[in-house]
Amino acid sequence: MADNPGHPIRGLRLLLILAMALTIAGPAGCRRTDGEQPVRIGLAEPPRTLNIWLASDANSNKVLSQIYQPLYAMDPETLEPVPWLAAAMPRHDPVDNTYTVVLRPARWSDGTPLTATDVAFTGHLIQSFNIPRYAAKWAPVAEIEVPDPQTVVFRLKRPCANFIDGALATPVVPAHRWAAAAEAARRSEKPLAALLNHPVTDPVGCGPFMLAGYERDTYLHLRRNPHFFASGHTIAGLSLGPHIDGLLFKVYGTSDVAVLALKKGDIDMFWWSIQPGYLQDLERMPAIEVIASRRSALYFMGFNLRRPPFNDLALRRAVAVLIDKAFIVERILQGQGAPMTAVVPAGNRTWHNSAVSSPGAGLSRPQRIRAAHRILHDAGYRWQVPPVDDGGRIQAPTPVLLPDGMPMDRITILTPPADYDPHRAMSGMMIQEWLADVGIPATARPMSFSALLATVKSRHDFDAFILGYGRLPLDPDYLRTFFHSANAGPGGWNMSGYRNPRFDRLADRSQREGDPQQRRRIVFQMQAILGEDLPYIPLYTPLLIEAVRTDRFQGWVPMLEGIGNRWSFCRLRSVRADGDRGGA
Amino acid sequence: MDLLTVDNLTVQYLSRRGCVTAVDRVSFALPRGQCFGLVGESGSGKSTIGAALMRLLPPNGRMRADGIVLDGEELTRLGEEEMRQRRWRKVSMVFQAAMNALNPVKRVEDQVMEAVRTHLPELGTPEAARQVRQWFARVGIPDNRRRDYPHQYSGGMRQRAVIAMALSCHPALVIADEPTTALDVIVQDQILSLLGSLRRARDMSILLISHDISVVADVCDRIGVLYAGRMVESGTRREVFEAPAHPYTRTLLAAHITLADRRGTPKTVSLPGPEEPGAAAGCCFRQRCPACQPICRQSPPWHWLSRTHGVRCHKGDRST
Amino acid sequence: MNDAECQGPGAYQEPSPAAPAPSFWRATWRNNFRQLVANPVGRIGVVLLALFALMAAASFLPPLIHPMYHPMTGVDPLIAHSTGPSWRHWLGTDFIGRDIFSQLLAGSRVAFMVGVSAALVSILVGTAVGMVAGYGGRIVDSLLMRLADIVMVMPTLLVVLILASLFGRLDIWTIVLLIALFRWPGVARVIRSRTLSLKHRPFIDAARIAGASHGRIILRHILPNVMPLALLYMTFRVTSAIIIEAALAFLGFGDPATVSWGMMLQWVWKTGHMFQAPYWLLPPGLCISLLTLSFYMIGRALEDVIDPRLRREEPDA
Amino acid sequence: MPMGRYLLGRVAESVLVFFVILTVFFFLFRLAPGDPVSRLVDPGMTPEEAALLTAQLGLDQPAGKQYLIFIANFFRGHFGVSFHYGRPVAEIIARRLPNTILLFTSAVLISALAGIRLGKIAAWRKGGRLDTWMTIGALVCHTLFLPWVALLLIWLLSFQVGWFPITGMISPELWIVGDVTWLEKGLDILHHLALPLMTLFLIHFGSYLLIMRGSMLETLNEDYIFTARAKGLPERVIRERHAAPNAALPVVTGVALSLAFSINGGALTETVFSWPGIGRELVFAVSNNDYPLAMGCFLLISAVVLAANIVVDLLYALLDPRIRYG
Amino acid sequence: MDSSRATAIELQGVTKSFRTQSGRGTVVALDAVDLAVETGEIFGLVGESGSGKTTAGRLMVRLDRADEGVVRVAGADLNRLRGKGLRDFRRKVQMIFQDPYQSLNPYMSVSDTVGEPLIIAGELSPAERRQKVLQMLATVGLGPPEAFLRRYPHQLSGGQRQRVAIARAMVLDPEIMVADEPTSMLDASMAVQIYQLLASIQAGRAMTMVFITHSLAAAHYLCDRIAVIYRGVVVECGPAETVIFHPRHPYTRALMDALPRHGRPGAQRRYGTLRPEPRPGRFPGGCVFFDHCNRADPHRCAHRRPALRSMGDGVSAACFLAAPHRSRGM
Repeated sequence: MADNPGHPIRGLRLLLILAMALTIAGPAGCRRTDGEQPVRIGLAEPPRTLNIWLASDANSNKVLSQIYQPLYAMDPETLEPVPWLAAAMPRHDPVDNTYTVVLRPARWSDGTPLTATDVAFTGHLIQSFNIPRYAAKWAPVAEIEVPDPQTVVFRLKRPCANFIDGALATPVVPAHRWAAAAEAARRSEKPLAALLNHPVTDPVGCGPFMLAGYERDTYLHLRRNPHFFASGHTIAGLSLGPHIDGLLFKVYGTSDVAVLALKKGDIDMFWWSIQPGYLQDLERMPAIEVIASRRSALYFMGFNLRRPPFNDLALRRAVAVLIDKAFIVERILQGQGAPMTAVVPAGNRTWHNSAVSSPGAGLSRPQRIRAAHRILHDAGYRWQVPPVDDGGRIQAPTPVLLPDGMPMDRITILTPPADYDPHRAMSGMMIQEWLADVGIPATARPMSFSALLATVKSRHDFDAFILGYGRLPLDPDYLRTFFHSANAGPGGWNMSGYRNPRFDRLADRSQREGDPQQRRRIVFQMQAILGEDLPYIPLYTPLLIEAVRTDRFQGWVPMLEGIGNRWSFCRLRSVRADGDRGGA
Repeated sequence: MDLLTVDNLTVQYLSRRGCVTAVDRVSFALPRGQCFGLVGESGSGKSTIGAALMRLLPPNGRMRADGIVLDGEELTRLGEEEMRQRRWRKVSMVFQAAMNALNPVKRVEDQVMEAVRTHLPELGTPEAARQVRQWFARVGIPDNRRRDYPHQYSGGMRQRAVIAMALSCHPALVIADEPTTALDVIVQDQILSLLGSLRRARDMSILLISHDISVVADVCDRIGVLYAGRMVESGTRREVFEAPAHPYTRTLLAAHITLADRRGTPKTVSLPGPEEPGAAAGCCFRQRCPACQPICRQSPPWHWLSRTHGVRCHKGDRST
Repeated sequence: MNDAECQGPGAYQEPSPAAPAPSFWRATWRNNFRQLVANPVGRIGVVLLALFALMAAASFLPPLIHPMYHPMTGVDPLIAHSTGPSWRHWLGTDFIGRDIFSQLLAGSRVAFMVGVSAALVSILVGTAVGMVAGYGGRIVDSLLMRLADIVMVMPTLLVVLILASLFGRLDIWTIVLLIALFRWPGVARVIRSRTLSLKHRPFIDAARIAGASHGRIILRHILPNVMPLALLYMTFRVTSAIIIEAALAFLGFGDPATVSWGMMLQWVWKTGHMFQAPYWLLPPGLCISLLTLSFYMIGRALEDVIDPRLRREEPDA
Repeated sequence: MPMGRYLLGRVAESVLVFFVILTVFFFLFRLAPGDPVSRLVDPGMTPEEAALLTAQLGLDQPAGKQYLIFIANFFRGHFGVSFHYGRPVAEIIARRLPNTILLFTSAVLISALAGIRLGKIAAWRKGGRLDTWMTIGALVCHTLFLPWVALLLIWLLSFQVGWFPITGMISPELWIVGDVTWLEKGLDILHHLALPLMTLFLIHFGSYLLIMRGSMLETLNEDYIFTARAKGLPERVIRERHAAPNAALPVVTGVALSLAFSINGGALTETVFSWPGIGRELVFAVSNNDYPLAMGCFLLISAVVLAANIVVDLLYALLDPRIRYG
Repeated sequence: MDSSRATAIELQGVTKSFRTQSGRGTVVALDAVDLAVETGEIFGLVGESGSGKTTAGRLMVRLDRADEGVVRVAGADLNRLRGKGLRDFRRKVQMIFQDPYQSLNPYMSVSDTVGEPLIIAGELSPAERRQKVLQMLATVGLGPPEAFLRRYPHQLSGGQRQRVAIARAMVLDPEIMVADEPTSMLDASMAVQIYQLLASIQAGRAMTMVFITHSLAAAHYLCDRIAVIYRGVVVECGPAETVIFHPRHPYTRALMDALPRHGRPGAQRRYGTLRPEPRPGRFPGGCVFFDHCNRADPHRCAHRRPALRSMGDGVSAACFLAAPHRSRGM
């Protein structure tokens, strides 16, 4: 059975040749072009759509916010609205409750001029189709008038404290591009669905960039918009460009791969929060700068106040004392965040009430157990073997008995699944263990996100849950949304079923209060009430860690919610071609 | 002049439990043009002899022989490649399970053709094809069935095809290993007469291996009886059938039922005797032998009873 | 050439009537095990498996030594980030200061648990369905086999993924059950074809003639004959169950309350330690490969022991 | 003719199986707890808006009616609209499908060819050192944990050595330039293909090797191989012409049967390598609760597996005369 | 033969066909077969492989059911048998199979195998059962029986296995026994022993026995009467001695011609009824032997199928050309 000994290798040789051929093919792929030098940005997922009305996801917004522009934008420093498409702050007439906005001279990226009609069209479109996420903001608007092509007048039905932050921060779309689509959608069976699903391949906006190419769902290329209205202007104290050729968005399926790409220099920025594990390594690299930004985010544990056992404030307090926010931040978030005290995040400097504090802050584990024991004991909870013995020593308790003497049923803490957010899933696990220290029988149970929402929001069949809002608006109107008793019904955002008439009154006032100072006082008061009643225990606000390469482009503008903002892209400059390209 | 002489052929199989001797010092000679029958029950090592002559033992088989001379050539000294060239050209085989002896995914004619093209390359394709066609005609396979696949043939036709294949390179010796075992009586009769007539026409020698003594009796000139890997008796057909010298041969003959037998007629068949381990030493048949004696604990020598008739038994000289 | 011929005289040893035959099953088992370890592939497999079994058994120890060695909740009070191997933590700690070695040990326990129980369930279902389909024939057969087809064309991992995302609450036993429920058709097919061939074997006819009921035939006559095959398939199913669970956990659809190797990898991955902490990344991945390898090797070797002519299973995972 | 009828029967059967899967999954998606629009909902959205959206997506209808609508649309070639992308599912799949086909076919082909070739040799030298090492090597490859290996390969070959691009399917830097030839684009895709291909190859080829080896060993025990030896055919002829074709038959079936499993691996590979294919889309759709898209991808995969099984039946008949003329 | 003896097995117009393996066609295994086996005799069913003889045997023990016709065994109509009737029938009729390597469950010990019918019948206590099993083992010549109880088939030789199979069949003392080629897998010396064992068992219990074989010699050795079956049709039937030494049907004659002459070539006369080449074409309506028959009349035999006719001497044959009068050959 002798055989040619070289034989088995022959099959491998073929493969080897193939492999080599593919390697050699490399240089073609790596060929750098001298022409355009876009800023290459890594995305974790492909943008969902180019249709602005469907674009509720972060990635579409990252792209579309460079194209469609609002009347007012947020100042990176003060976080106050500054005129953007508008020439100045609106003229408010409190008597007939109108706002008058004058537009800057601006052109759409196809060259046609932006007029007041476009703004009115956008408003009408939102109102007539009830476009989600925008319709509520535009609800107070009774009438939109266009006295001349550069002026828009909004007549409101009632006073509205956040009109500028809400409706006037809506991106404006060109009427000449959308009229036909809107008309077609209106005639269809399901107008809203038709509008949302209207395919947009060539979005026309008046932002700093415009779409140049969108291939195979692996990249998206934006080129500088020659008609950009703010080129050479100074807004919010920043002189604007853009000084770069364009933006090239590349999609990386997993963040570790994207980080590798960043390290290798395949991208200039990874527009996604970077896991703390990478930081040490990235910070060592000279060409990479790590930027940590605060976020307007709320991660919290919520209770079901509609039923026992969490309808008892004492129990909620005890839980709040037991939860070691510092542990969560330091261990689970690995230090990339801050423990949260009030419901409004600390990063929201205007509205955050720093006087609200966490129960049990700074306590050690035994101290927490003792404190929780005391609270529970005072409220009538009993144990056969208490967590703290008479001598004050900690011991393993028996399950807690309710004040009526009945043993406590096992409670469930619902969390999102680990694939969605490992931090929250793991926090749930830890809280489960902490509650066990005082004999509260809790189980953390991850649940698919939609099932979780359906349970806590519609069916109200739960004990406690851990959720979070990664991108809260700056305007604190959400306090009313989350805790007003009117929203406690099925499907409403008051998932805890929190009912406090005093809070309701304050919330209603805050919505109408036109005086910022006055409104601030009300909002602070609301936060204090929530800190007492604890329908939610705010857990933490994570930091947003972003990393950019500094060897090709510089000039990132830090801001709440990270450096990926319109100011950054209007101010970035190429490092090498700084001089000659700057003026172009 | 004998076409084939086998001298003290021993075959052993290595297995995990040790070494098993399948064929133990077997010698015989096959005159040119004759048919030699090897008879034995299952386990007697008869098929192993066939495979050993082709030098196609399984990987764990080891053979040893003082000499295997085929057509004047010592086979044991040939290298692997030389032996490969001798196979089929000098010695070919007709197999027991014709069903599986043909490759199911190749046309029958191609399989015969393959043998011819390998061993008679000088013929050229058209001539080889012509000869193959002739062979099909000779074994009685209709022309339109040549291009069929094996599974489309009946058992008899497959055996005919295998015979055509075995003879296609004009070998001097054909080893027929149980060629009719799976076949019905009528087909068996046809195949045996076909083999016989082709042998006479081509002056071939046949080594017929069978467990069925009546098949061997029909076809063979000489017969060798195997038991437990040893040749216990050999001689011409007449000698073996009419004057069996070894008790095993007699048992074998007696056990064979013929039309002469009836339920009433007593058939003396030896039952297995007391089982005794360590049977390797001494006469291999001793435990079943009706006439076992103390001397049988020693290995019996080979007695020649006539020029052609020999027996391996202590009583060999007296039993005639 | 038939087997009997190859064996030659002396291969068949008449057992001595005086000595009682040793227990058939024990003798078979011992003999098979010897054959198994005689094969180099089988030997490596057995050694590896023994190693992992040892790890699984040892997984109960670390939490007893110190609470910080609890694989899920024990954190080193002094360490709040991932660190490399040290005397205190042989394989280092993960991002919140848990001991990776204890996690690895616990992971091997989970892997055994998942693999063996999922395989057991799928083999039970598969064998039952296969035997009933093969023996029942006609409509029963068609129905069961169409069902098997339906389940078979679905990629298990993706189906479980979909179900996990739909229903969310997947604890480890649900995962085990799901894996088992989608991995039986292959077994059922093989057992069915084996049953079909057995069904026409005369000993089944003999049992029918003896008056045996269908239940008796299936349980007493067919089952013992398909058992070795089922056992063999179990080793393959163990590997696929382990791999699917690991992949599921890796993608974040596992049971977060269970420390499995896939979950460990997911922690490495999701916390951004993929390429920073080889002491954390390599062990679980290697363990997944080696444990499945050991089962696979044993299966391969068993295949030769049980019946070399068995149709080989399509390797999967 | 009987072959044709048989084929027709198989197709009918597969269509039936397909519709059972479709129905089961349709209702599974509808029965699942949770509201599919919840992902589309953010705090800025009022309950009224959410209800409107639900109605616009057709999710307010009873499940039975939705099913009928779905089936009716299905026959008209509408497979629903993705919640996430807002585009017809068919359009999205049609865009991803070629990528998956490219990756998958090349991976299966290359690994099958290599596996068959090496398996043949391993079996031929059964028991030898080459065989032992090849078998162990194949087993090791086969049991590697795919995502783990994929990431290690990226780290090693793309990041450290730099032979291959990190992930993705194309280099956008190249494609946004106007004057790039098709050849360059093709090479660019091939260059990106190399690493995922290598991963899939590692995982698959071992299994093909093992199947082929087993099948070949079985074949080598057949009587006709003994016949071929007795015929004095050269060993190479015996191996290549007699043993290998027969042994390759079960491998073909093995490939089809393992297709469903390979797709598991394919999805993982596509996910890790950001390869814009069906598998990644499915995983993505699943984690985004994009039911129509997940369902579309899943049905497509089921259909492919079913079709592959039929193709294999045909292929088998083509290769094995016992079936062709049986 | 004494015509007054009761009929133990009766087949009337029995037809049975099977699907081919590929499932695309059917093969007729038995075609309108009439047979009668008398109580207490050994009846031989002789035929080539595929002739339908095994099918006939399986119908008699109700392993299969006839497509058409009546099978009556031990007074029961097998087509209508179910429930208790079937259970009773199972006790009365047993079968011995061809291949002892296949007919014993490899995972059951000898005592389990032999004792299983007793367990199913459910009459004896375990101790009695053991006694009965031991007794049966002794009867079939497996001694000492205790030594075999705990053995498994792979520890037995072929002859021993067949004895175990016979013991299992005999353990319920059946009235009727069907033996399907019980020796075809055994060496000749074993075969004779099995024949003798069967003959002695039959004689001792006055059992009816159907002996299925492909060997005329074995049939002649063991049987009182035989039927020759060819392609699913009984071509000749009668006392063994007469059928074998004075065959009427051309097929039976061809069989006789083909018998090995055991070292005496030309010792027996050849009938020469077999055509060297089969007739081309298909003759579905004609005599089953027509295409191979050297004597056939192309007009009659090709289109009509001859029925079994009495030829005298208790023999009947299905041939137009067979002559009843000249009973001593052609």
